Amino acid sequence: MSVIVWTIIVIASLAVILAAMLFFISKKFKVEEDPRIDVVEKLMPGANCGGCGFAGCHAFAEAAVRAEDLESIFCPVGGVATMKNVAEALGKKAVEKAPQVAVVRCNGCKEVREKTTIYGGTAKCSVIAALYAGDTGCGYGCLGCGDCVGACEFGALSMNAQTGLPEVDEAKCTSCGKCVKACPKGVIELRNKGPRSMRVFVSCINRDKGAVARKACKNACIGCGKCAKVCTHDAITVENNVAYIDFSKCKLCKKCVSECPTGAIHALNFPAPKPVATAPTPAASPASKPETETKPVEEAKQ
Amino acid sequence: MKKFTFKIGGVHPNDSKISAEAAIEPLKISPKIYISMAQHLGAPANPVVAVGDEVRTGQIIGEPSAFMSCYVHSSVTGKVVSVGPYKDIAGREAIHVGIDVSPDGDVWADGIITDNSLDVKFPTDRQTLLDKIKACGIVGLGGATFPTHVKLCPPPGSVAECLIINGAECEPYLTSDYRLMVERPEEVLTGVAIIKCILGCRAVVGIEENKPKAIESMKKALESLSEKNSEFNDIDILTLKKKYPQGGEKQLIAAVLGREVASGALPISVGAVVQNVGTALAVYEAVQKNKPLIDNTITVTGQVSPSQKNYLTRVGTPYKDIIAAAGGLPDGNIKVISGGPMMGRAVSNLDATTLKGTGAVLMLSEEQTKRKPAQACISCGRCVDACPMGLEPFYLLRLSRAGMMDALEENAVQDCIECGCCLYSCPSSIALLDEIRLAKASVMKIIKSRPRK
Amino acid sequence: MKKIKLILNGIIKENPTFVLLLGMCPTLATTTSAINGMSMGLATMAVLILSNMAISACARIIPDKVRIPCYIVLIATFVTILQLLMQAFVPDIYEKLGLFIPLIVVNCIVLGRAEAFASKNSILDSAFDGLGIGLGFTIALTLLGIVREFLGAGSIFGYQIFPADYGCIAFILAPGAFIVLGYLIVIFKKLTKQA
Amino acid sequence: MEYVIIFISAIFVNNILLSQFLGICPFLGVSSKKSTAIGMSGAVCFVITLATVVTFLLNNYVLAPLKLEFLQTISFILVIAALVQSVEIILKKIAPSLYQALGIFLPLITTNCAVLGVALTVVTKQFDFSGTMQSLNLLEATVYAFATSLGYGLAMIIFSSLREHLALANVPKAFKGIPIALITAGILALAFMGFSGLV
Amino acid sequence: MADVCIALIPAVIVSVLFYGWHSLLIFAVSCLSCCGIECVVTTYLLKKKSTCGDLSALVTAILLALNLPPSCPWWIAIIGAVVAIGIGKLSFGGLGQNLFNPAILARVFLLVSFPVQMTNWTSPKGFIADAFTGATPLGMINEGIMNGESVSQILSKSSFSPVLSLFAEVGGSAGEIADVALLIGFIYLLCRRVIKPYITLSIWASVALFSFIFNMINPDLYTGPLFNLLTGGVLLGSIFMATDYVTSPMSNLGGVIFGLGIGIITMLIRYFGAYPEGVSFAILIMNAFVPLINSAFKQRKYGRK
Amino acid sequence: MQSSFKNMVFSLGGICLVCAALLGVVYYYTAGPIAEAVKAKQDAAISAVLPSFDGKIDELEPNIYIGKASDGSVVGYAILSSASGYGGAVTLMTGITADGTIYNVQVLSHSETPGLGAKCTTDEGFYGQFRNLNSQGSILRLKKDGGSLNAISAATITSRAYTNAVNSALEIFYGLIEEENYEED
Ligand SMILES: Cc1cc2nc3c(=O)[nH]c(=O)nc-3n(C[C@H](O)[C@H](O)[C@H](O)COP(=O)(O)O)c2cc1C
Ligand SMILES: Cc1cc2nc3c(=O)[nH]c(=O)nc-3n(C[C@H](O)[C@H](O)[C@H](O)COP(=O)(O)O)c2cc1C
Ligand SMILES: Cc1cc2nc3c(=O)[nH]c(=O)nc-3n(C[C@H](O)[C@H](O)[C@H](O)COP(=O)(O)O)c2cc1C
Ligand SMILES: Cc1cc2nc3c(=O)[nH]c(=O)nc-3n(C[C@H](O)[C@H](O)[C@H](O)CO)c2cc1C
Ligand code: SF4
Ligand code: SF4
Ligand code: SF4
Ligand code: SF4
Ligand code: FES
Repeated sequence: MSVIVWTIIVIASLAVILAAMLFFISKKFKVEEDPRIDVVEKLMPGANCGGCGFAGCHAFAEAAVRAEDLESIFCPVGGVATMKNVAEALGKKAVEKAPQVAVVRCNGCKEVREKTTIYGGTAKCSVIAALYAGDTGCGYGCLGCGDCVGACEFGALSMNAQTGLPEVDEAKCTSCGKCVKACPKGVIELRNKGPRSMRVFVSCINRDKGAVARKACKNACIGCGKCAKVCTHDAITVENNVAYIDFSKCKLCKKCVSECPTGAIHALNFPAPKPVATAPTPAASPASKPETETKPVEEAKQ
Repeated sequence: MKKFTFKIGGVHPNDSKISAEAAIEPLKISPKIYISMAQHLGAPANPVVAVGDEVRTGQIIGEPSAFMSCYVHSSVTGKVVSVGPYKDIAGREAIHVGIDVSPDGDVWADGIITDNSLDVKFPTDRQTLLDKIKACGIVGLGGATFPTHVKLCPPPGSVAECLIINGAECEPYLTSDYRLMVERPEEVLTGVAIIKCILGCRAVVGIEENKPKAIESMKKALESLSEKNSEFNDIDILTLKKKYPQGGEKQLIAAVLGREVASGALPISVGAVVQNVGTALAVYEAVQKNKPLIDNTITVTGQVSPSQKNYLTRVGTPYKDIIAAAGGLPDGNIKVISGGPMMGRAVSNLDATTLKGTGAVLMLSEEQTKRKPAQACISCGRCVDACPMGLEPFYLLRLSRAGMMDALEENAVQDCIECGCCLYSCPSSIALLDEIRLAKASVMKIIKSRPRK
Repeated sequence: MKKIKLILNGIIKENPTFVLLLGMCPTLATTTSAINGMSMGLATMAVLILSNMAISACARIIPDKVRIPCYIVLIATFVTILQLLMQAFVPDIYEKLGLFIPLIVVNCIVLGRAEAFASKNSILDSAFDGLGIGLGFTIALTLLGIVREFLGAGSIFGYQIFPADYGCIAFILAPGAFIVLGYLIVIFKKLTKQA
Repeated sequence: MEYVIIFISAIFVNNILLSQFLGICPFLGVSSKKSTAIGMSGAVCFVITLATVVTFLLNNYVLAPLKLEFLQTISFILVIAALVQSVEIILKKIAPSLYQALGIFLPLITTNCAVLGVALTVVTKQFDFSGTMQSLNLLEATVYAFATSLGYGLAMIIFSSLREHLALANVPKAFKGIPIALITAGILALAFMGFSGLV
Repeated sequence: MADVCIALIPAVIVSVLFYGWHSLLIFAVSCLSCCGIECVVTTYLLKKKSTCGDLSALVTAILLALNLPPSCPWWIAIIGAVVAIGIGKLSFGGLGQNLFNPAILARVFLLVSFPVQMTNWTSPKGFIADAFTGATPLGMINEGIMNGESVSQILSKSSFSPVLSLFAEVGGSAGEIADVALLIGFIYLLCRRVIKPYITLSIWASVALFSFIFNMINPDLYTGPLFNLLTGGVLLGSIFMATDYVTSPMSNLGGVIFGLGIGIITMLIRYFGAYPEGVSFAILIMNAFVPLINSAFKQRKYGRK
Repeated sequence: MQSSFKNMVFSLGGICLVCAALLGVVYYYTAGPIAEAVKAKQDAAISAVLPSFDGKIDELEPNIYIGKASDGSVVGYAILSSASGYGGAVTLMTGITADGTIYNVQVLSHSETPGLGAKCTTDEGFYGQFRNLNSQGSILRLKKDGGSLNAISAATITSRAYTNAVNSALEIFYGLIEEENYEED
């Protein structure tokens, strides 16, 4: 029986001694800190495992308080629930935005845009863009090396081997904007997703004069202004020989789409009027739409 | 004889100076000329002519828009037909003045002396000289087209100890500087004396050992000139080892003075000013003949080129005209390069026109330019050994691919002189420079965006 | 249904070994054979369930400032009890697992679950959470043990598959622990589509 | 000679990370940068040595005489936790710069196998000194703990430099991060086996 | 890489001549499995273009085969190939990305895993000479010293002499038997400027110096410099394996430090360790130090301190 | 829950007390079984290394046990000894019959490498050599060390340790016999 007594005595005295020691030390050596750090630390699991990459929960809390957003830090022990609490405690919530999606504003697929030079250097859009305007007559469009594809962390972009243009998988795109930053040509834009994902936009940014642009690429916007005239909502402006549709004004009437002589205006995800006319899946690329497919390859090549 | 050279890195490409024996000949003036307003390092000039204006050869058509900017002169006589965007060799737009050349030949602007007689007596007033250089729109012809009048005014507090005239012409194929030194040594040397006079220091001319004729001709000219004229004392001709990039400013300073310019500092911080041979000639013409920088020597070369030429070319001549004069583009996929094979830029637009700093039109066949498919980097260290700046190109490449800007700066990517030695030496055919150049640009942007101190 | 979810969560989504990478020391050290790995996993699971339940019961009466010390005392108590029981009734296994039984005290999983789950949930849920996470841990350790034992000694749970002479001993030794775990994580990631 | 044996054994032959598997979580967690690895190693050195001395005394002068060895686990962990926290608080006050360099790693160390593991091993560890197995005395225990933590630092720093290299390498996607780090650690452990038999 | 293969040819020829068909079988199995794994894994698992063409897998294969004892069973070579190419190279991303020398890794892995097969030095029948049986010189020394014999006693019992080892008259793994063949390869690599001599020479220097000092202290316990340079894997390791670009430091000075480390660790293991031979462990250990060496000994940058 | 000095002391103290009490109780009840387990293991080892006997085991000195038949005659001596192997101590129980023949040897604990030294418990070819071996007072040696015993392949160090431990057991045995003889004289 004495074992039990001794056990209790040892443990209890140990606890008392240690607690007293800690108490006095913490009184004597108190350091002022951002009180929020304590708040956050309390929310943490306190496992101090270092699994998050920081030196323990306290360091994590400090980092969380300092960080501008909590995207890059994560506590594997506490998981999503803890992170949500932390975000709430710090008032660092993502601002609600209208859902957006990336669109590729170039429809100069291989058939309609002739190569004028041969490029043999590093296959990166950024490298090409630093060297020259590109290997086709169009100095504005997609360079086709897929820097954007590499930048997308969600696998939402892929290069269409046939067209040589990137395609956005709308289901996967989180509108993070990485591709927009990655594209040296500014081809990709984030646009409001629109009701049921329906969108109308000009898939070209070529600022050359109409004739020059047309010569370089059969699908180019030639800045003729027909679309702007037909638009009853004042959503289209033509500047620098290229049209732009303001997605906040566009009412998705699609009048402009048929008006464009080069098929540069794309309408996505509208219900099919005739079964053949639209692409089968919402994820289909602008380039594989009828507009470009109707251009016979022969004509483009000559 | 002592041969001067730099210590870190360097490579030995085959020099291929196949156009060396072609004497300089003036190129027939093209019927239509486009003169870029962005001829030089710094801010583009402002055009001061309008469509319809008649211009004379040597007349000012662009004025400096900032401290670091230059005058631009018409290189021909004719009528302005356009002022606006025109595509350069890379297909990018810049403001050009388009001139329809009059069929009646040159009518020179006032004050320009057009005879070719040698005149070695020059005024010694520093400001007068600088004003003339500025007014004639002289820029460095060694490649960077740095406004010469700016370079020749060292910032207060720094003193020039040595003017180094860069006659290395270390890039393979190029021969324009060589021809100048062989054909017009007295004029070049007078230019050197003028610059020397402005800086008030001694001067050396560094020439690579693979140009014995140029060394000899320069030495002979110097001897005869300095006998008559005290202005030509304190000029030395040095022989440099053949090693690329001997002509790189920092390498040349290391070779000649044994000093290294600290990262981010100017050559003047070690007392050096470097000027190209062609620049010296341009200075001579500006000071003695009042002739603005409207023409320069351009080498047309390459094994596939129909002929080997050194043309005296008016600024603003379309590339296609130069190539036509040399016999036209050979068959096949030909890569046209403006400049040398190591540092030159590909010409994707043959309608583009030459600039003041254009030194060569190089034609290479597909076999010569076809890059082998890049393989994995095997960390062999060849690029490290080759880099004349002592950088670690393979590491910069890795950092750049990982997007680690801080580490790139720590590893001095901003010191890269874009010489291409790394790319040349890599056994895995990795185009290191392509991505290093991008990384350098991003890092420079970050550095510039920082508030000063 | 919720209970099953809790358990599956521990096995797949928050698998302590393959996903959270916690409790690495016993994972690597005790998996020289399938049976050792499994014993270690079960021992940890026992502590996990008990401490989860105890902490869930006490959480409401423990002030914040002494939260962690109290939890540690509770956990250490359960570990010591386990230690004593194993010594008394399964001494062979206890000897094999050695130091790593007392080290359950500092296993991040135990304290982590106490904090992240048990302190905020009911006793029953906490028990199931402990069961799930414990099972995830046990399954991972057993798997690791199976692979190492198979590659290193040619047997699985002591049942000889191919002659031990052809086994790569390195897999039973320290290097094999790291390497096999590395590859298992790759496979786990592939299977659960996390990569 | 004993001390040489202890040192070589603890640093190379029986490296705490690569052959004893203690303190692996921070080994994987905070080794992606060399600077943090160095800070962590410094803190580990300090804590392991200090904690071992205290627990060694506690065991030999309190628990052993009372025949309460079964309380080792619980009493050691309490002592270590309190000790580390006190050190952290004190350091933060009196040497903020040192705290920034080492102190921030202290909480990581409390609940880490290495400290408790070494404390528990030391009280039972026997060494083969010239043919006979002997328990350690206080000084030897201290040296052992210190050498062990040096071994921790060595492995940690090498490993972090390798991981910095790997971060730039073109590792297959599924292997990126922890898996390839584990494989690297495995190869490192394999390499360290070459030291076996040195003592 | 082709140059390295060429440089290895003399060693391969000697080994085939001395160890006969079995040696040929080992070479064939090693080459087939290394290249096969490289192809299969890159194309089907990593879904990249096959990288077999760069010959690096072949170099690894030959070096692996040269590192195996002549009589080892053929399946050992397959396991070695899996470890070298699968674990050591492709897991890291293939050529150029690996931190550790694949062939050395495989050898060490096999040595630890199959100590019996990997230390069995009975040699199969060769084409030109009769097999030499028994242990390697290093093995004999290790054994003898344990039994309390002195170095000279042990050596006098066997017919070993350093000069002989130059011409393949002693037992050892396939690549260790003919020092001259290895030296020819070294000279070829130097002439073709494939490798620089710093690493190799500093290994030789440190091995020689270390063993010289210990040999002076107690010649009965510690073998001398010439013995240590010419036996075992020092030549093979220092010429072909320590010089692998991927896993050695960049700079010349770094290379010297790397070499010194290898030499010293090799000798420590030989004199005091459990294994009779330490070159492979030494190289593997120093491989781990390469990133540290690289960051400590960088090329001097222009215009910077 | 909000912390105050009082509730902190009470809760921490309370939990400590409860836990300590719990621990004490568990220890109290397991102390017996633990001691039994240790003893059982030892007895098992002793009976495994001695010819079967129906009497009891006497502990002569720590680590030296004598198995006696019911008639009191000595069946054999079981001697605990250890030597240092590759990974630490190798501890053996060696059973020796009265005439100095080794009846059997059992490894009680070792920390040798799995697959190498650890084979000393499984490699019949190795441990079998010691069964019914009578060294007649001479020291046992491995072949490598000039004796006649085969070592476990690639684990000489372990084999040597095993042999050395058996040797020390034999040494103790002969010491005992001598003493006895002396006493008898
Ligand atoms: C922003 C800037 C300012 C410079 N200022 C001076 C200067 O004041 N004096 C000078 O001699 N050179 C100056 N330089 C010239 C450079 O040192 C160098 O000579 C020029 O970039 C041409 O070098 P390169 O042809 O080797 O590329 C300046 C360069 C830059 C980019
Ligand atoms: C890699 C490299 C090589 C160069 N080679 C030469 C050369 O051969 N000749 C030359 O005149 N300038 C060369 N330059 C340009 C010089 O660095 C320097 O800018 C020029 O000599 C300055 O004179 P400038 O202002 O008159 O052009 C080279 C520059 C670099 C970066
Ligand atoms: C990781 C490792 C574990 C080892 N384990 C043992 C062991 O358990 N027992 C042993 O005697 N030797 C062990 N050794 C030593 C070697 O196997 C050594 O070669 C051997 O003791 C002597 O070789 P031999 O038995 O073939 O003469 C080990 C070596 C290493 C590297
Ligand atoms: C000089 C030289 C030495 C090499 N040595 C080895 C070697 O020892 N082991 C090996 O697996 N590969 C070797 N290689 C081939 C190649 O570099 C190796 O497979 C890479 O380590 C794989 O990434 C060598 C290559 C060269 C050029
Ligand atoms: S959209 Fe931009 S980044 Fe993407 S492939 Fe085209 S040019 Fe490159
Ligand atoms: S990078 Fe971002 S915005 Fe672009 S496609 Fe991918 S998820 Fe969408
Ligand atoms: S281009 Fe830049 S990195 Fe490459 S060798 Fe030249 S200076 Fe060095
Ligand atoms: S030269 Fe090429 S292969 Fe060699 S280190 Fe540099 S980039 Fe890598
Ligand atoms: S389990 Fe040992 S440190 Fe985490």
